[in-house]
Amino acid sequence: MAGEPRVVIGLFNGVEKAAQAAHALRSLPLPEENVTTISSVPLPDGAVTRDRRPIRFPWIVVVFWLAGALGGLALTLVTYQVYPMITAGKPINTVPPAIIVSFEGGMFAALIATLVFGFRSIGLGPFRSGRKVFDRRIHEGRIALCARVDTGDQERLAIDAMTASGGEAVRAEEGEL
Amino acid sequence: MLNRRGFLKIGGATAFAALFGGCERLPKTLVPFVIPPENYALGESLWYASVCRQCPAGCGIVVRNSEGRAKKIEGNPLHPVNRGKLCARGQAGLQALYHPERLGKPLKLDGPRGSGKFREIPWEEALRLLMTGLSSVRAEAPTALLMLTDPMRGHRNLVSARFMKAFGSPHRVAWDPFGQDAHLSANEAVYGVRDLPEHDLAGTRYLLSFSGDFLETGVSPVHFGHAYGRMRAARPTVRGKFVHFGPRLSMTAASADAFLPVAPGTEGYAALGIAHVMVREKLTPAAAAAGRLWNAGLKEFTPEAAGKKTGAPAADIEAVAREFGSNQPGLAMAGDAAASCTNGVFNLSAVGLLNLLAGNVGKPGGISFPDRLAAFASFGAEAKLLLPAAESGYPALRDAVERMGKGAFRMALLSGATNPAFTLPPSLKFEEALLKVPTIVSFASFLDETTSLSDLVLPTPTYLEEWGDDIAPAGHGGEAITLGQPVVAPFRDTRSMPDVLIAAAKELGGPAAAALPWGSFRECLDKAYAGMGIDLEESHKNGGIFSGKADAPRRAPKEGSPALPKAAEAAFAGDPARYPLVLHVYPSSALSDGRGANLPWLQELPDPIATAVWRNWVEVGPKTAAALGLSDGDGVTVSSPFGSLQAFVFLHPAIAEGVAAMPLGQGHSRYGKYAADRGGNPYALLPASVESATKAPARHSTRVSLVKTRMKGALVRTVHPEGQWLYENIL
Amino acid sequence: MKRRWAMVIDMDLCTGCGACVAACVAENNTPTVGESEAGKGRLMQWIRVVRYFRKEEHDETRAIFVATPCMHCEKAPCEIVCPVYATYHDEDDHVNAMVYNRCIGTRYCGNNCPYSVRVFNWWDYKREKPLDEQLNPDLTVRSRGVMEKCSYCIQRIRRGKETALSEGRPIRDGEVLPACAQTCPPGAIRFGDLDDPESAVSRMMKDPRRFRLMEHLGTEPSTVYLKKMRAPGR
Amino acid sequence: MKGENHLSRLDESKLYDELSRSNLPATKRWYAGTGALLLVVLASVAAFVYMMFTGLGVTGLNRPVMWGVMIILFVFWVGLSHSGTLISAILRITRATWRAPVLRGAEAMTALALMVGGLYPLMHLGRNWRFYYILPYPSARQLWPNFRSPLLWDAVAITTYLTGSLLFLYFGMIPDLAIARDRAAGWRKKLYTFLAAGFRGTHEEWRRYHVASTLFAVIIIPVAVSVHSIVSWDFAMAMVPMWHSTIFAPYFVAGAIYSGIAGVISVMVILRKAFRLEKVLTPDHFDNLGKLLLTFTLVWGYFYFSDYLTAWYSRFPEDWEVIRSYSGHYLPLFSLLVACNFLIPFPMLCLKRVRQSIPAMFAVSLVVNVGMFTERVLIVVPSLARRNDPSIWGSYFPTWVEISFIVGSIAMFALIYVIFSKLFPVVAISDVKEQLFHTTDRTIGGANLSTVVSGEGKEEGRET
Repeated sequence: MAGEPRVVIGLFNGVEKAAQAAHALRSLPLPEENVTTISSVPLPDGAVTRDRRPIRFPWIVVVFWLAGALGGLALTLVTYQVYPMITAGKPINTVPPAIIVSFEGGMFAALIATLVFGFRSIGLGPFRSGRKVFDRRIHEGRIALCARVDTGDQERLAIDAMTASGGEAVRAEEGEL
Repeated sequence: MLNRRGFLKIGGATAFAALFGGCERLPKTLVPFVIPPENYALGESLWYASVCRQCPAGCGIVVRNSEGRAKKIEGNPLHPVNRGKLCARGQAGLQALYHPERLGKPLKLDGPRGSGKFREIPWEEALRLLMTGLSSVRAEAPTALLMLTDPMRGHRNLVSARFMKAFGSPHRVAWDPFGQDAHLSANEAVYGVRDLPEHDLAGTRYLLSFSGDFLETGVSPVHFGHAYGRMRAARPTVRGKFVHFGPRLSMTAASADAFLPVAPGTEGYAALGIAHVMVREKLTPAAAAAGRLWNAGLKEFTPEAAGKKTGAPAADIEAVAREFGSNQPGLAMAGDAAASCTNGVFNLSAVGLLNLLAGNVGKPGGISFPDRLAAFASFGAEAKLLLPAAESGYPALRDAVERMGKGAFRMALLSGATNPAFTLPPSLKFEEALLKVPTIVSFASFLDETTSLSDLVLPTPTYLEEWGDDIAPAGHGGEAITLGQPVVAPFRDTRSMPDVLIAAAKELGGPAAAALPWGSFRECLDKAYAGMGIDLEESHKNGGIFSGKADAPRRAPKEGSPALPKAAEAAFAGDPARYPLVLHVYPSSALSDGRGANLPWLQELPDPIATAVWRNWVEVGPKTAAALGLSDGDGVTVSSPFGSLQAFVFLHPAIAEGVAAMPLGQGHSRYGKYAADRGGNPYALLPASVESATKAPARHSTRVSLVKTRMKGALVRTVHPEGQWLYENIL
Repeated sequence: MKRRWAMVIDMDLCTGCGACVAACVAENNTPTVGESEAGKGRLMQWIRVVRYFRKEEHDETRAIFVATPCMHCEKAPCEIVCPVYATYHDEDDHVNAMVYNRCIGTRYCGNNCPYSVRVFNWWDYKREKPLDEQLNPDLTVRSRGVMEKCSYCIQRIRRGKETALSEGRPIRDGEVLPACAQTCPPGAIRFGDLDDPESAVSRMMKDPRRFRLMEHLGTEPSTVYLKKMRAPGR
Repeated sequence: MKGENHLSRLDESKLYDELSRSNLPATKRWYAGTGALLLVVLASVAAFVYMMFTGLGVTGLNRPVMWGVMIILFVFWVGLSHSGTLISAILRITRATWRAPVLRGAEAMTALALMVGGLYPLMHLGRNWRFYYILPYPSARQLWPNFRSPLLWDAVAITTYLTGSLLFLYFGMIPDLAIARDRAAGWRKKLYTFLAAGFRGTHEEWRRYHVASTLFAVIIIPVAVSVHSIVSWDFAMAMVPMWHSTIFAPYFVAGAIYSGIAGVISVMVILRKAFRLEKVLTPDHFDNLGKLLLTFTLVWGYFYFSDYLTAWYSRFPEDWEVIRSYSGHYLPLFSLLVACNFLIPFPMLCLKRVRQSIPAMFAVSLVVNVGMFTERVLIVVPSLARRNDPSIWGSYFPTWVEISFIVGSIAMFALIYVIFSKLFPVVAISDVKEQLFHTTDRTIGGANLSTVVSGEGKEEGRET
């Protein structure tokens, strides 16, 4: 089945059942990064699935924080050279105000960066790509277990494993994790 | 794929960016608008020299005229009286020129007599009314014409005098609430010269002032202010000492090295106390004359007696006398508060005696009597008219009021800023008497209490729009004639009083036309000064004819024989039980006798001592206030046997006990928006009593009582009552 | 051509007459505010003659007059706090210049001035016709919402500079005077260039009586005072 | 069932309905309330426009006291906004177990109070139609802002803090928006879909979401502290007596948190009453908030006393005059301050009975905020009224225009809070769920307790 990626999704009533199903899927064997859960409550890492991918966007936020700080410093110190003011020899570009403004600038850039790169790393808003699989019933307290399958028989094996572990409404859909 | 529209959009954007970014020259420096760039030329303006008539001091001024509008008044540097300086009232002359309530057209009464309701009429009709009045009076009874003005001098006075003489009426009254009658008669008694002296303040080493507020009002505030500055700092090694005796710490007293509070009317005793010590310590050059004086009664006026009488500590009187005696040339001056008591002449003679004893008459740094008449010999008999008349004209005015009461006058010509309806004591009933005169004509620029009683008002230009000349009463030691000229084109359709009189005389014909043979007042001036052999154009440019050399101080005839003045007690109306405090009224430094009350700048000028604006107040000492249960800022009713008013209390820390002081000038009822309801009028509290010898008005002659009353609002003061004691905080 | 303008006020000569206040109001288009506004503490006069009382020996109360124009401090506390550079130190005149059309009225400079010499246009003060004929064309009439203060009569300084420039000579001492110094009857207010050693102001600077208001605050005012003296003896 | 987490006991959708009762369609009563608030706000806006066109003379400001109610309101509302971020950020980072229901209300209060507070520096300008002179853009007018002036630090700090608190609020709401998106219909669904930006709740999303929100919390705390120190530096930089002191920055931050906590308590009480959240906002929460308030009563009292002590002891003439005016002209205000900020709250908050009772806590929080408003008045007005030059001392009393600003600011805050609570859930539902998910019952001996799971999962979990 080339072309559209397919995902098997099943609803489980408790964390324990979901954990057994995940264990079963892993022993198919399905690679760990193909299995994930959708829940209305953040599950501790390793309770059902484990997220191996490293989270790097905080470092980008630090870079932006630095850029913001330099921007603030430039705003206070550099502009006076470009845009000279006559102040009878009085010092205009004094350092402490520059520190304050650069601190605020840095923080401003960090906040914006956190939002943007937070969205990027979660894959929200403008960074959302492709049709994501979802089931509205997670809001009634159920946990949805999803597994991306490549071949048809992997799909059948996954469906059987999930129904065996007590999954409800187990089905395969087109979309991504 | 880029379609045509997309290409055009992008192309346009980049072009605009290039335009915006590239070619704008980077601003080298930011030039603020306060200092416009070099090539922005300031407008040129012309400066015209003239004379200031805001008060009788007669300082020379130069007025900046930019695009035909007067912008700034400054002192005329060439003028000997004020040497380029000018007081606050002089600066405020501009507001009189451009005052919203200035009269633009002649006004005819349009309501019951004395109601002050007028309607505007053209000049022809006004002059016709004037002429019918004048000619009918001239025909039936020429002596039934009264001219009541403020003291005039120079050719303005000459024209009025000739008009009245030619008309045939002797009744020409000049009223000045702050006349110098007591000074004149005292000088005559002590020095033998009936004239105002020249005080060489700048040259003296020790100045004794008895209630003389010469720095704020008095004869010539700017001249004395400038001289005071030179007395203190002009001589490198000498700093003149200044001791002030007076009922309250006035602005002048604040500049003194020592202020000794004395009860009002007892300045004479303090002076005699000092004279006693000087004679006893043999500090007087003329020992023989001093001996005669000692036996003639000076020995009773010991400092202790003077101390008991005045309230000043005897030791201080003794110390001051010793210092005055040993620091010659000294100078003793007395002011209005000493002169306007019932024993005014005694006070001033006692002060004059000090100068005689110290031997400073006719010496630099002392007192001298210039021969003012000498400069005007060429004007012959009428030279006297040109000189400043120092009398208050009170006796003549009282007599005129009686005559008016009896209906002796058929027509009255009123003019001048002294506003008798406001400044006369109510018991004279001036308003009732005036309204008995059938036709009243006023020459005025503003409607004030007196002008609003008239039937016909002829608007006159302010002093900045008319020709004129003036001789200052003090400060030039010799012949200095100030020439006034219009600094702007006349701002309203007005005619000056001399011009009207000249035109009226021509129409009356006969002796009147002969007396005033000129086409206009300017022609009269040009003819008068043409004969003086000077370039009139140049003089007008300089602002006057200044001989440049003040003649040497002249000796006085009676120097040799100092006589002890007859001691007299100041009398105060009202029994002390009901009216515990003595009332001391003084001209306020901004509004003087009340003429400045309609100028906003002067109303908003904080008073030097009370720092109050826009309202008057009553000053009481801390002990007296405590006794009466008053605190700072309370509202009180000030009542004397003759009237009462409401005012706020100003707790004055340095005022003689048992004295309530009030500034004059506020309390107008019909003087325009800026002067209306600014507090009560202290003139209304005063009795009609007179100074015993000269019959001049005795303002310090009544007692008052203060009763706490609830009043709306508060006295607005620019210095915080609690903060005024914390001078150290700003050091 | 650099100048450092300074003003010396000799408190021994100052009689407190207020002529300087009237002259300043006439020269600088200062509005009059009326009694109720003055009662609220909103007088607009740029120079104020403050009368302090002081108890001295012989428990005599003396009055001291302190004419307080703008001090034109070298290290002006009002310059650093203005967010829009509406007030700044002028380069060639060393006066604290006030640019009215930049001011947005935060009034921080007014708060930061220890001498409280800055006044604020709380209203659009209208001058009743024809009083507005008297307005001085050399400087602006300020609208509401703008701070203003004594500018050492900067327009007179400019006029003096221009005449000196056109006649090709340096400015003579005493030729350029603000309105208050020009009209002060006892000559208590002196004005001149500190850089010119022979000027009267430089000489008076060396007078032992010299002191500055609130010198401990370190603002280095250019307006200097000479102490009021007291003659010996009684 | 031992070991069962509390969340599984509840029906989650019923829990959602209960907690998002504020999002129900607007009733007539709601429109009436909002209309009334809108009227009051419009009245104060009208007063402002009147002031703008006639000039600042309509206020009570005068020469010595050039700053008045508008600056006091600015400091008050920015102070009130501080606690929101600080409480929610600190509680989030320190994982306080009782934080969940308080978070959203506090964060919302931050952003909205800041919006109200941020208006006043612009309103108090003499020529507010020229406020853009402050912005650093190259213009033909050859203007450039002077960055040495604390007012510009204000401008920069408040923009940063406003964006920060809005983002923090928005980011915290994303999971709730996701739930709301799936349950709402019509225009709300379109709104929430757009705002939730596709959040589903996969395990990766939750982990990254958790990292990002912690990062936000970490960044917003220094920003909050910096904003109120900069607000204090508006005063501390001036040479005004009793302003120019080094303790102003921490003192203002302490005061801000103090007034903010009181604000949070008041808002929480109102929300609890309005949306019947008794089950979620239990007296225990108010007990904890009360303890927090008690600590900050002491912190504030400590800072105030040390500021007063140094000035009183040194007897520096200028400062001494201001202190003297506290016991003189400003005695009523000063006694109100001491009473409302210390004498009333301190003893009352020590009693558990008071901290547990909701009406008492509401009363204490209002008293504290009145006290803090008076404290700002006592910082701004006496120092300006009793300046260095004693001759120019004056006094200040607000006029009707300024009173309308005070009332207007409260109405404005209430209005935007009401609108916010109508649009978005005022209780952080996903946080509450997470909280319930982490709490299980446990019996230790005879005691039956509820415990909360903490920390990340260990690596070697048992393989079921």
